[in-house]
Formats: sequence, structure tokens, C-alpha cells
Amino acid sequence: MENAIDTGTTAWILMSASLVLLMTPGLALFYGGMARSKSVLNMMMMSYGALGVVGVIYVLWGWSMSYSSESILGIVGNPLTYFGLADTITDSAGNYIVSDGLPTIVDVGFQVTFAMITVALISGAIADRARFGTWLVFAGLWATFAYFPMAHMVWGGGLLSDEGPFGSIAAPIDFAGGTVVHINAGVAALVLALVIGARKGFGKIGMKPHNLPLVMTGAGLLWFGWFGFNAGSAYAADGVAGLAWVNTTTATAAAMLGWLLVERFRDGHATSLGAASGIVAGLVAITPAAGGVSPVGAIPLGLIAGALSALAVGLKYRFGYDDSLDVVGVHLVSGLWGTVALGFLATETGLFYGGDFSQLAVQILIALVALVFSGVVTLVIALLLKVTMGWRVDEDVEVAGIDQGVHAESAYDFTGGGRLAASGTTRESVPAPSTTTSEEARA
Amino acid sequence: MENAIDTGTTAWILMSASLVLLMTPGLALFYGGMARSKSVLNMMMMSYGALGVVGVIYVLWGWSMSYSSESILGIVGNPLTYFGLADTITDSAGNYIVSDGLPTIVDVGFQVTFAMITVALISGAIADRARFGTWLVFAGLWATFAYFPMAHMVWGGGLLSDEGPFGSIAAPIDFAGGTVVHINAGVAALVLALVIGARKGFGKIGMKPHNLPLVMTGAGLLWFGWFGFNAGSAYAADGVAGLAWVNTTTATAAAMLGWLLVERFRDGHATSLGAASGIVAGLVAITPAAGGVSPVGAIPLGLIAGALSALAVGLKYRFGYDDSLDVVGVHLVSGLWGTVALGFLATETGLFYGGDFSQLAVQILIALVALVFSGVVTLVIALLLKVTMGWRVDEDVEVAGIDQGVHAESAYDFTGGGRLAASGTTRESVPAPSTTTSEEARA
Amino acid sequence: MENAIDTGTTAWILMSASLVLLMTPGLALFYGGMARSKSVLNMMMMSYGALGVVGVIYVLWGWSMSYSSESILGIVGNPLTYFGLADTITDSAGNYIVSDGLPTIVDVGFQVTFAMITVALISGAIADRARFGTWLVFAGLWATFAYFPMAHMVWGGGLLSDEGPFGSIAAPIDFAGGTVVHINAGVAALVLALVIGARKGFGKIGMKPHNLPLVMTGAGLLWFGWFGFNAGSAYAADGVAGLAWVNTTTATAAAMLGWLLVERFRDGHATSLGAASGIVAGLVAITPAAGGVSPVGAIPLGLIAGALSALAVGLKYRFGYDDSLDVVGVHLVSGLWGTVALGFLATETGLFYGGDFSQLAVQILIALVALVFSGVVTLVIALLLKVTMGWRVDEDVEVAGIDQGVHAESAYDFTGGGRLAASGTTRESVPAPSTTTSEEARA
Amino acid sequence: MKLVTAVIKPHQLEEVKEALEAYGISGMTVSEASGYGRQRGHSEIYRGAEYTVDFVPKLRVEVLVEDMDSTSVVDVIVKAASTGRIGDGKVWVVPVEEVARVRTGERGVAAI
Amino acid sequence: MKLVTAVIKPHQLEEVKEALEAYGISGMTVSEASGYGRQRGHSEIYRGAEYTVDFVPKLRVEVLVEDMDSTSVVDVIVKAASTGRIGDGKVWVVPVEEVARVRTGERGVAAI
Amino acid sequence: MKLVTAVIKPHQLEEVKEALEAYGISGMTVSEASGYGRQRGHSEIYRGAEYTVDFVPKLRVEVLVEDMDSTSVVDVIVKAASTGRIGDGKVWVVPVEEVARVRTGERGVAAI
Ligand SMILES: Nc1ncnc2c1ncn2[C@@H]1O[C@H](COP(=O)(O)OP(=O)(O)O)[C@@H](O)[C@H]1O
Ligand SMILES: Nc1ncnc2c1ncn2[C@@H]1O[C@H](COP(=O)(O)OP(=O)(O)O)[C@@H](O)[C@H]1O
Ligand SMILES: Nc1ncnc2c1ncn2[C@@H]1O[C@H](COP(=O)(O)OP(=O)(O)O)[C@@H](O)[C@H]1O
Repeated sequence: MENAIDTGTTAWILMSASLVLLMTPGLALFYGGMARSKSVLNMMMMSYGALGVVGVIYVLWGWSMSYSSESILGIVGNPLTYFGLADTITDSAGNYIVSDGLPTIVDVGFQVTFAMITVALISGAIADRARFGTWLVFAGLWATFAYFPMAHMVWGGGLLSDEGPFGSIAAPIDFAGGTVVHINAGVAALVLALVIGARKGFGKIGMKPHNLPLVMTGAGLLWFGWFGFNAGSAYAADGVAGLAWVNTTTATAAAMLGWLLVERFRDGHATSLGAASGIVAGLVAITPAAGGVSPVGAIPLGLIAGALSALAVGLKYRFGYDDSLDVVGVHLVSGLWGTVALGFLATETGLFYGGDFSQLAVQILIALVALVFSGVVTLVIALLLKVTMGWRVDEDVEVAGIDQGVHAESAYDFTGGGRLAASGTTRESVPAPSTTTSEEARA
Repeated sequence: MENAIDTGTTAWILMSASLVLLMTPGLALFYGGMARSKSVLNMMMMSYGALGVVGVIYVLWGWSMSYSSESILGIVGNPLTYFGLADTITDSAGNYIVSDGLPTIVDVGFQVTFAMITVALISGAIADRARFGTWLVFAGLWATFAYFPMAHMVWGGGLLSDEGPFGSIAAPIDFAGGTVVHINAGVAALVLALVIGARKGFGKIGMKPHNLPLVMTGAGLLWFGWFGFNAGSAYAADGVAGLAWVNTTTATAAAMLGWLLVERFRDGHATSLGAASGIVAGLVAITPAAGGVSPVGAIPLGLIAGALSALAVGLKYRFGYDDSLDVVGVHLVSGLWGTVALGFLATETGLFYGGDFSQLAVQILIALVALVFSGVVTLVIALLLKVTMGWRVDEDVEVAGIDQGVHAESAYDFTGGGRLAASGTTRESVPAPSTTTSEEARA
Repeated sequence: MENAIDTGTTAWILMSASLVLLMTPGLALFYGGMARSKSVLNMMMMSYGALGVVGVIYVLWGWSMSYSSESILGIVGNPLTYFGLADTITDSAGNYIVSDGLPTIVDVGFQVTFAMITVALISGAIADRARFGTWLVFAGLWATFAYFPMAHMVWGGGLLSDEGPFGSIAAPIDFAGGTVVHINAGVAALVLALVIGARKGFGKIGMKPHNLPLVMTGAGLLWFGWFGFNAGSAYAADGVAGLAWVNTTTATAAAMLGWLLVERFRDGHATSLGAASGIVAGLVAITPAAGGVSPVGAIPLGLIAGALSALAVGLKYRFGYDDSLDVVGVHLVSGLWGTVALGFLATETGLFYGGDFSQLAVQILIALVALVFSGVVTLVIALLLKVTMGWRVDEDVEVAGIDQGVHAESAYDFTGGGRLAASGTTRESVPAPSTTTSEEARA
Repeated sequence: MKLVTAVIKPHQLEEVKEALEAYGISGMTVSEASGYGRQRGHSEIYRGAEYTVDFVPKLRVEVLVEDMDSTSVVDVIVKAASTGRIGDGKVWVVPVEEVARVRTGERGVAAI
Repeated sequence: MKLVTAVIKPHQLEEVKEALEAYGISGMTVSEASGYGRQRGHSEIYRGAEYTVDFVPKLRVEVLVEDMDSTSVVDVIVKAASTGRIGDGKVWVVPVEEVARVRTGERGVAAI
Repeated sequence: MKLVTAVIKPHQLEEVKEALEAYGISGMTVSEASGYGRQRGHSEIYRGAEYTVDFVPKLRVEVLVEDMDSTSVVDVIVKAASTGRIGDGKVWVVPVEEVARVRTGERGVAAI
């Protein structure tokens, strides 16, 4: 460890951390706008809840489990090594610990935001029907047993890193989190959707987005925040960061066009929800590849991601799993595609650039390991919570709206306060919990 | 002054200034969403108005009153020293003036944004009922006579700084503005609410938030922007900035959980408004402490801030002051808590870290001085405006909605333009002011 | 070219690029909120479509046409020189190409965002009535034949740069894009509005903004993003960037006040739409001048910009062109004012600072060239598309709402999903395009 | 049976509801409406262009009552809804031939 | 007295209002409604799933008139609301037994 | 002719529509409403202050029918709208003196 801080790199990673933090509120908008007006708050609260839970546990044991020098079988770091960020911030002389020009505490900030958004991503699969308390507990458990280990395996020198068993075939490439974030969250979403079950009326009654300008705003903020995610993952303010930045933009633009083209030809109409979804699909696909492909290579990578995800979102109706906001179709599918596409498009080792099949093989292998690992861990946690706390709210609450039943709020009141909704009287609340179901009889 | 620019630090402060500027539009969303749909525009306009007025006066006399080397009794800087940023940007040779690696003009940009948001914060106390012209004048006067002096006292080498009278007990800690921003604005809010009086129907008719997704978006943008506020206050891209960044996130996450826990046990429901409010309470509380506590210390600091503010927002009903959007409960209470908590949690001098009572004593003293100073100055300005311009809009306007009466606008029209609202005809406006009250008789 | 990266500058330009990218989603909100609720999605889609198309073509031929060292008559760069960013990213040794401390690939990222927002700006003139496919094609053609040449002429060493014919009179000043972006887009907007024609009912039926909080949010994001635009255009993290930052804020604050003052005296009411519009007018006007005036000079520059644009938005009713969201009144007028104002206010060469008329003359000249060039090119493209693809949607679609007719979506559904809008049944779509006009007869 | 329909100012709903409840009627159906009459609308101004909004927000209250109650209910509503200012609204009574309660299938007066 | 209710296309409101005003009637109550009939709804598509929206937006206009005016008012509305295309709507007349003006307490024809 | 008005739970609209269609009636006008009756509203809590919302969302369905259909239509609606729980709503019938179709100007039964 050299002790000289590179202030430019530090500035960029401080900023990148801030950008990635913003992604979670951005996701809350993206998801919230797709929910119905009677469940938008719950949808947003799952993202904000992830910020709360992960924000606390990360400094306690998250960092240590991800980046402890004491690896447990290459799968996870020892949570005690740096528990509470011990020995992480300053050295014994009181000087900030610096690595490659970056104070380690800045890196902690950057990393916590990745854990937050990954957990939040999953919530899109379980709109309108999950107990909020169970979700918060899930967030803590899943971060601990699925996310931190994956981060350790890929980025903390564990099994899926250069130093792992596949490293001898080719160095696995996951620039900014195709496996750790998107495959991980995508699989978890699928498992949760299956364990929790479909909403009443899924596939029969219309469940259309209630506020598409929110969805588009969310997509815009995600794009903006993703520059921290991808270009920040260069861990320096340099040419690689610049390349990751340009690739992120190019692939995302192409993916938007890819999604819109599929819609135009299949449905007759290019939609705004399609544009927003294409943006996210492109961002997902370029995540593992942001530093490893050329901008020209980013065009087909994005285009295909958009088209693939546009086709994949229909699968849930065919197979009957209620992945409400298409986490599987977008994150799992484009996450897999981006990870595997590197086998073809990696500028040094990809098939199209003169490489042999080894990169492709390694990319498929790490994707598979991530799939299986995340699938098993999520299944165990999800079932455990099902039999203990329970996942579903009452059917009455689901029908009347989870915002009202669980959060005792309604998202909107456009009647001006002098109209119906305010015809009640205000009083300071008393400790006794109020009844909020709407189906009970008066007197 | 050394003349070498540290480009990394400069990049980070340029960015931090941009982030803090964004906080005011973020606040406008946070506050606007909590207002009713008939007064959301006025609510937002008070924030935007603060941007306008402070943006102009800061370069004229604000910077000089805050940071002039000619201090007037340690209370305020001479407004003429750097009037219009004279001798602030370049030296006589035409070179940019640089201090600790940072061009001073960048620092000016960073500082103006603090003044803007502080003024805007106050407006939450006077929703739905204040004349817009009076508010604009108040913004200019309050910035001049309350904010600039406080900034001078705490950060400009004045009475509340190390060099002031309390410095001999212990160096007062206000990393990013617990006293200057939050106690200052919180007291002003209380005073204004009392001077202006309660809204018609306060405590009797329901005045619920009209758009909670806006509130949550605002809270998200505030969190994002606050990284500039707190981590930017390190005035460098270094480990301290990193520590401030991580503490900001940890305390905020904990405060959100603290607020939600109080709600869950007291009211039976954890709400999205509670999550958004807890975020802000945490951000407020960590502001003075961001560089002075450890991430593990930031957890209880945040948790307690969230819980305290969740309990404090009910006080206005008990005492009957209409602090409409709870500036007192959130900013004053958590601002005081964060400032005082340093007496316990400051990693070097706090009671829990082996320090004696001197830090605690100093923290209480600076909080008290801020309370009294801001209270007196605000009272004088508020009363002056009451007898001259007048604070309240007509009761008719308040009832029909201040957006319509004062701004001649309505916030939303979801009927599609071909419906009722557009059944009128357009014509170019004529100089004569139009009547916009809805209670007048036709012919 | 020196090969040493300045990481601070690189961090700042990476961040600036991200900020400018965010401006386009910000613009989508600003414009979308001003549209009616039946056309907000189409309005936003025109901005997002610009992101998609320009994002792809820029890396193919946009960069080369703007910055190729092989200039074609000083008007445009050779698109083949750096086609697909060949020879732009790394040198033959595989090292990142660096210029003035900045990796060129970072500069590419910064530049692409300017092209995106410029194209998107134009769409404000053609709300509610343009075919989406035609718009996408226009976006590509206009970027290619109007934007890239203008960028080349002004910034790429072409006709309007120091090295051009006017350079001998005085060095033309366009710090961040008064000509390239605002005059260019403003003229294009006027031409498109004329070629495409007015909406049915223009000037007769009310077409008021449907969501002003969105408009204000958009203005806030634009201000935030514009720091990248203006202070990023210093191409360094230094005092000039700081000056540009402060000028941007000061002029914008002043312009907001200027617009509100005109409204208060002319109409009797200061409006939130006026504040948002004043912000944008100020940002436009300071764009060419951000590095060339003093903060005190920025006050009148902004104040007059706000007032001028507030007066100019009424012209469309007088002359009968349906520039729906006032691109001409805001961007063209304030863009011209800002460019010309430098003749007076430029701190070294302006008339008020002891300069002679040469700066003023040159500023007027470059504005005129930009006007004519953009006008002619846009007219050719617009007419070409009119006779080939056609610009207008069916009148039925325009009346029922372009969101429904073109995108087969509706922006909002506040009825809770269990009400009217969802009374239909869901089924997976079949390839046959569905009928979405509402006027057709059933059976 | 009769259907009493009242168009009232939005702020008076609470008082009308309480007055009806005091009279002994505890069911009603309310919907939002826009009224046009002697009461003026208002003007709005967007970028200098003035829009006149001719309609004012109202609520439309419907109450099914027994024949003998109809006159008193009109009185009760008129009293509760009145502010004495222009635009207070109208109340009217229409004959009803049949009423059914959906839940039980009851008909006639029992269904109210 | 009579209550004339008209379900019309939203865009025709202005013309109906003007026609009624020309006829001498300057009070009415309007509310938003959704109509189902011969006129088709439309389809929307979200992530490839198609939603059929069966209802079309309409406005519901209510006008209280004196007995003798009711036929003419129906004529006036039919004429003003007509575009000649499917979905133009319906007008119907219901007998009214009593009308009251809230502000003044006036009853009967004077209250209209 | 008669006007059958039904206040129903929002979720039952689809079933009511289909039942009416099965009966042979394919026109109706629907609007949003808020109901007050035996069915309780709910509470909301904002920063610890509790708000009671007394009204529950309902839909208001209007169907013009021929005299002879009115009883059956009431039956059809009651059956389709019923969930057996409190708050299922009301149906009532009002006499109609005249009906006109705007598009064609037809009057009477032909206009329905
Ligand atoms: N002829 C009418 N038919 C139906 N509704 C009417 C009629 N005249 C007035 N109204 C309703 O009554 C409301 C109040 O009427 P208005 O003439 O403004 O005041 P007032 O009844 O106090 O004289 C109007 O806004 C409208 O909703
Ligand atoms: N039987 C009915 N009862 C009530 N309203 C009806 C009825 N039939 C039609 N309507 C209303 O009239 C509107 C127009 O009817 P529709 O059949 O579409 O066209 P048209 O009247 O031109 O033949 C419908 O949207 C609906 O609101
Ligand atoms: N007297 C009434 N007049 C008009 N509408 C009524 C009346 N009573 C009830 N309603 C409507 O019927 C709905 C259901 O009534 P409620 O008393 O809650 O249940 P139920 O009819 O099952 O006993 C109410 O929400 C209201 O809309």
C-alpha cells in the first residue's frame, strides 16, 4: 500500500459512490411508476428499506464479508476481520489507509451502494403483495448470505476471480457486476416470485403502470447513476473510466433502439415503457463489459440486449410466474447476455477479436456458478421466511391496496384537500393501531 | 496562500457545489409533495425564490459578509471588503487566487449553495398562506442578517469558531452546518410560524400530503445532494471526505429505521412519509458530525435522530403552532441532537471516547448561541415585514388555494386538455391584472 | 500531446459528461410537464429518442465529423478519419491518447452529450403532432448535417473559430455553445414549427401545462446538469471552471427574477412556469459567456435574458407559428442575447470594459452565420421528410391524444387499477397491430 | 321513494354529512362535478397567455329517501350547505320507482 | 320542472355551453364519465401485454329547466353536441318534483 | 323508458358489464363516486396524525332501458354486483320522459 492519495481518482470515486447511491431512489421511481397507484408507495418503500437495512449492516459486517483478507474457502470473507470497519479507515498511526491512490474508506462508500441497489432490484418481482417487515428481514439476510459472498467471490479475490479455479482457463471478466449484481438479483427475483406466488388476478385483470413519466424519470436517473457504477468501477479517473463511460452510453442508446424496434414490428407501436426498459436492459448488459469492449462493439451488445429482453418479458405469462416488474426478463436475461457476450466481444480475448473459446467458456462458467449459488441461497432464505414470518399480506389488503393496508397512506390526493379525502378530521394518533381495512362493518 | 491548484480537490468541490445546489430543487419536491395539490406550486416557488434572491445577493455582499478578513466584532464580515467578489477571483497579476489547492472562486460557488438551501428550508413552516413578495424580501433580509453572520461566526473565524471565546474550552465542532444551517433555519421556522399564525382549519381539517412519490423523490435527491454538503465540507478529496461520506450514509440509513420503528410501535404502521422524513432527520443530525464520528458511532446518532424527530413532529398540535411541514421537528430537533451528540460521540474528545465534559459543554454553548441569535434576528425581520408588507394572503385565497390566487396557475390538469379545464379560450394577456378569486359574482 | 493524465481534470470531465447527459431526461420532464396529459409521453419520447439515435451515430461518425483533423472547407470534419472512434481511444502502443491531461475518450463522452441535448431541445416546437418515426430520422439527419458541422466550425477549428475568417477582427467567444447549441436548436425549432404547421385549435383552445411540478423538477435538473455543460467547458478543474460555475448560478438566479418581474407587472402574477422558464433562459444566455464575464456582469446578462424571453414567448401568437413550448422564445432569443451580450460584457474585450466594437461585431457575425446555416440545413431536411415520410399524425390521433394513437399508452392511471381503466382483460399481444383510434365503429 | 340530489361547494360536504346524520340518514353517494352558473370561474396565466376556467369545483351528493322525508332532507341540506355566497348550489328531488340493496336483494324502503 | 341529462363527447362541451347560453340557460353541472356503447374503446400495450380499454371518455351534463323548456333544450343540446360520428351520446329527461337554491332557500322555478 | 342507476364496488364493473351484455344491453355510462353507508372507511397516518377517510370508492353505472326491461335489469345488476359483503351498493329506477340519440337525433326507444 502506497500512502499517496490521488485526489482526482478520489474525487471520481466519491462522486461515483454518490451516483450509485442515487440509483436506488431512481429505481424506486422506475418501479414505483410501473406499480398501480394503490401500491406505488409500498413499491418505493422496498427500495428505500433496502437503503436502510444495507446501509447499517454494511459497515458492521458487509465490508468484512466482502473484502476480508481472511477468505473462508474462497466463498466469503470473515465477518470479524473488519467488523465495524475496524482497521479499515486509519492505520495505527492515525493516517488514512490508502490503496492505489484511493483511501479505503472511500472504497467502502462506493461498495455499500452496490449492495443497496442489488437488494432493491429484487423487489420488482414481488410487487403489491409482500409484508414489509418480511421484506426488510429478507433484505438483511440476502445481502449477508447471497450478496456479500458473491462480491467476495468475484471482486474480493474469491472463487470467481482471477485467482479462482477458472482463472487458469482465462481471467473471468465482470467489470462492474454482471454476475454479482444482475444475475444475482435476477435469479433471486425468480425464486421469490415462485415462492411467494402470483398476485390475485395475475394474467387476468389489467395491471398497467400508473405513472409512466415517473418510469421514464427513473430510467433517466438510473442511466445517470450508472456512470458511477460502470465508469467508477475503473477505480481511477483515467482512460478506462472514459471508455467505460462511452460504452455505457453507446450500449444503452442501442438497447433502447433495439427494444423499440422489437415493439414496433411485433406490436405495431414503440412505447415509452419500452424505451425506459430498453435503457435499463442496455445498462445491465454493458455492466460486465464496460471496460472490455470497444464502443463499436457496444452497439450490437446493446442492440441485442434490448431485443432479447423485449422478447423475454413475455415469458412470465407463458410459464405463469408473477415476476411483476420483469426483473428476470430485464436483469437476468440481459445480465446473462452481457456476461456471455464478452466471450465474443472482449477486445482482447473474445472470439470476434481473434481469441479462442476459453474466454467464452469462462464467462459461461461464472454465470452458471452465480445462477446456482444465488438460486440455492435465495430459496433457503425465502422458504425460511415463508414458514416463520410469512410473506403475503391478507388478500383483502392486496385487493384494497397495499399502501392503504400496510402503510396506512395513499400516494396521491389531487382533490385539493377541500374535497372528499380530507372530509375526515385530524387527530393526533393514539398508540392503539388503527384499523385500515375497508371491508369491515361499522357498528 | 499557495498558488498550486489541486485539481482533484477542485473537481470534488465543483461537484459538491453542484450537488448542494440540487438540494434546493430536491427540497422543493420534498416540501411540494407534502403540500396539498392546491398549494404545491407556491410551496415549490418559495424554494426556487430562495435560489433567485440568494443567487444574486451572495456575489454582491454575501461572500464578503461571511468571509471578509475584516470581521466586525466577530459577528459578521465587512460587506464592502469583497463586494461583488472584488479581490476574490484573481490577484493583481490576473492569476486565480488559490487557497489550500482550491481556487477561491470555486469556494464561492460551494458556499452560495449553502445559503440558498438554508433559506429555502424555512419555507416549510409557512405553507399555503404567505404572500410571495413578502417571502422574497424575507429571503434577502434573513440571508443578510441571520445566515451570513452565522456563517461568519462559525466558519469565517468569528465568535463560534476555534478562535472565539469558547475555543479555550474546546474547539467547537460543526463540520458542515448543524448550527449555521439547521438550528438557524429551524429556529427561524418556529418564529415565522408563530408570527404568521396558523392556517384556517389547522388541527381541525385534514391537510394531508398530496403526492408522496414526490416526497420520496425529494428525499432521495436530498440524500444525493447532501454528499456534497457533508463530504464536500472536508474541502478535499481525501480520507476525511470518505469518512464523512460513509457516516452520512450510515446515519441516514439508521435514522430511517429509527423513524419507522417509532411509527410501527406507536401507530401500527411504518409509512413512506416516515421513511422520507427519517432520511432527512438523519442527514440533518450527521451534518455537524460527519467528519467527527466513526461509522459505528453514526449508527446510534442516526437511530436516535430518527426516533427523536418522529416523536417531535407531534408537538405542534400540542402547542398549537402551525409549523406546516415540521421544520422544527426535523431540522431544529435533529440539528440540536447532532450538534450536542458530538459531546458524546466525537471520536477524539467525546465522553464515550474518553474525553471530558468540555466538548459537550462547548457544543451546548454554540447551539444555544445559535438558537438565541437566530431567534432574535428572525423575530425582528418577521415583525417588520408583518407591519409593512404583510405576511398573509386573503382568507379567500387561502381557502381556494394559493396557487390559483397568487400564481394564477393550477399544478395539475389530468383531464387531457380537451375536457373541462380547457373549455375556456386562450387569449394573449393584457396588462391589466386579471381577477383570479373564485368567489366573486359574475355581472 | 502530452501523455500524463490530470486525474482531477479527468474526474471533472467524467462528471461533467454525466451531468450533461442528465440534462436530456431533465429536458424531457421540463417539456413533458408543459405538454397535455394526453401527449406527455410522446413529448418525453422525443428527448429519449434523441438519446438513442445520437448515442449510436456519435461514436460512428459524429466525433469524426466534429473533430477530425481533416477539415472539409472549415465546415465539417471528414467522417472517415475517426469513423467508429478509430485512432481516438488508444495509440498504436495501446496507451490511451491524452490531450491537455484529458484522455480523448473522456472528451468523446463529454461531446456526445451536447449533441444529444441539442437535438432534443428542438422537439419542444412540435409537441402533440409529429410522427415518432419521422422524428427519429430527423434526429439522425439533423445531428449529422446541422450539429456536427456547427460543432466543427466553432470548436473543431473551423470557420467560426479563432482560426476562421472573423478571427482577424477578434476571437469569437462561444464558451459552451450559444451558437452551436442554442441558436442552432432555436432556429431549427422555428423552421420545423413552420414546416409542420400548427396544431388543430392552436391559439383557440386552451393548451395548458398538465403538470407544473414536473416542469419545475425538470428546470432544477437542467440547472444541475448545466454545471457540467458550462463549468465542464473549461476543460479543467480550475479557476475558469469555478468562474463559469458561479456565473452560471448568478445569471440563472437573475434571469428567474427578471422573468418573474415582467410577469408581475404585465400579468399581475408571478408564476411557477415563469420561474422555471426564467431559469432556462438564464442558463441559455450564460452559456456562451460563462467563462468570459464577471459574476457582477452575469447579473444584468441574466436579468435581461429572463425579461427578453418573457416578452418573446408571446410572439408566436402574433405571428401564428405554433412553437408549442417556446423553443424560439427561450433558446433562440436568449441564445442570441447571450452571444451578442459578450460584445458588451466580455471582461477583456467588451465595450463596457474598455474594448472597441470588434468583439461585438464578431459576436453578431457568428450569430448570423449560425442563424443562416442552421436555418437552411434544417429547412432542407424538414421538407425532405415532409414529402417522403410525412410529419403529421392523423388528425384523429392528434385530437384523441398522440400517446394513445402513436405509443398505445396512457401516461397516468390514478384510478387504482381496480377501476375503469383496468376493466379490460390482458392478453399477450399478437403480431397484428391493434387498432387504437377511438373513433372507429364496433362491428 | 325519492332521490334528492344536491350540488354543493366542496368545503360544505362535512357539514352536509353531519346534518344528514343528525337527521337520521346515514347513506349517500358523492361524486365530483364542475359547476357553471352565476359564480365566476377564474383565470390562469401560462407564459403570458391567459386561460379562463369557466367551471368551479362542486360536489354532487345523492341521497335516497323515503317519500315522507324528502322535503325535510331538502331543508336539511339547504341549511347545511349554505354559506350565503354565490355558488352555494342547488338541490332537487326526483321520484324513484324502485330501490334495491345489492348485498341482500331487498327492495323498496327496506333497501335504502 | 325537468332535469335534462346529456352524455356528450368531451370536445363538444364548449359548443353545448354556448348553445345553451344562446338559448338563455346559463347554469349547468358537469361531471366526468366513461361511456360504453357502439363506439369502440382502444388498446394499450405495456411490455408486450395488450390491454383493452372498453370505455371512452365522456362528459355528463345536467341542466335543470322549466317544464316548457325541456323539449327545446333537448333539441339545442342534440344539435350542439353532434359531430355525426358514432359515440356522440344521449340526452334524456327526467321529471323533477322540487328544486331549491341553497344560497337563498328559494324553491321551484325561481330556484333554477 | 327508465333510467336504472347502480352504485357498485369498482371491482364488480366487469361482471356487471358482462351480465348486462348477456342480457342484451350494450350501452351504459359509468362515473366515479364515493360512497358513505354501513361500510367503514379507513384511517391514514401522516407523521403521527391520523386522518379518517369516511368515503369508500364506488362506481356509478347508469343504464337507459325500455319500461319492460327495468325490473329484469335491476335483477341482473343486483346479481352481478353482489359479493355478499357490506357495501355492495344500491340500484334504483327513475322514470324517463324522453330520450334522444345525439348523432341521429332519434327519439324515444329507438334512441337507447
Ligand atoms: N340550471 C342548472 N342546472 C343544473 N345545475 C345548475 C343550474 N344552475 C346552477 N347549477 C349548479 O349550481 C351551482 C351554483 O349555481 P350559481 O348560479 O353559481 O349560484 P347560486 O345558486 O348561488 O345562484 C352551479 O355551479 C351549478 O353546478
Ligand atoms: N343504454 C344506455 N344507457 C346509458 N348510457 C348509454 C346507453 N347507451 C349509450 N350510452 C352512452 O352514450 C354514449 C354513446 O353511445 P354509442 O352507442 O357509443 O354511440 P351512439 O349513441 O352515437 O350510437 C356511450 O358512450 C354511453 O356513455
Ligand atoms: N341513502 C342512500 N342514498 C344514496 N346512496 C346510498 C344510500 N345508502 C347507501 N348508499 C350507497 O350505497 C353504498 C353501499 O351502502 P352501505 O350501507 O355501505 O352497504 P349495504 O348497501 O351493503 O348495506 C354506499 O357506499 C353509498 O354509495
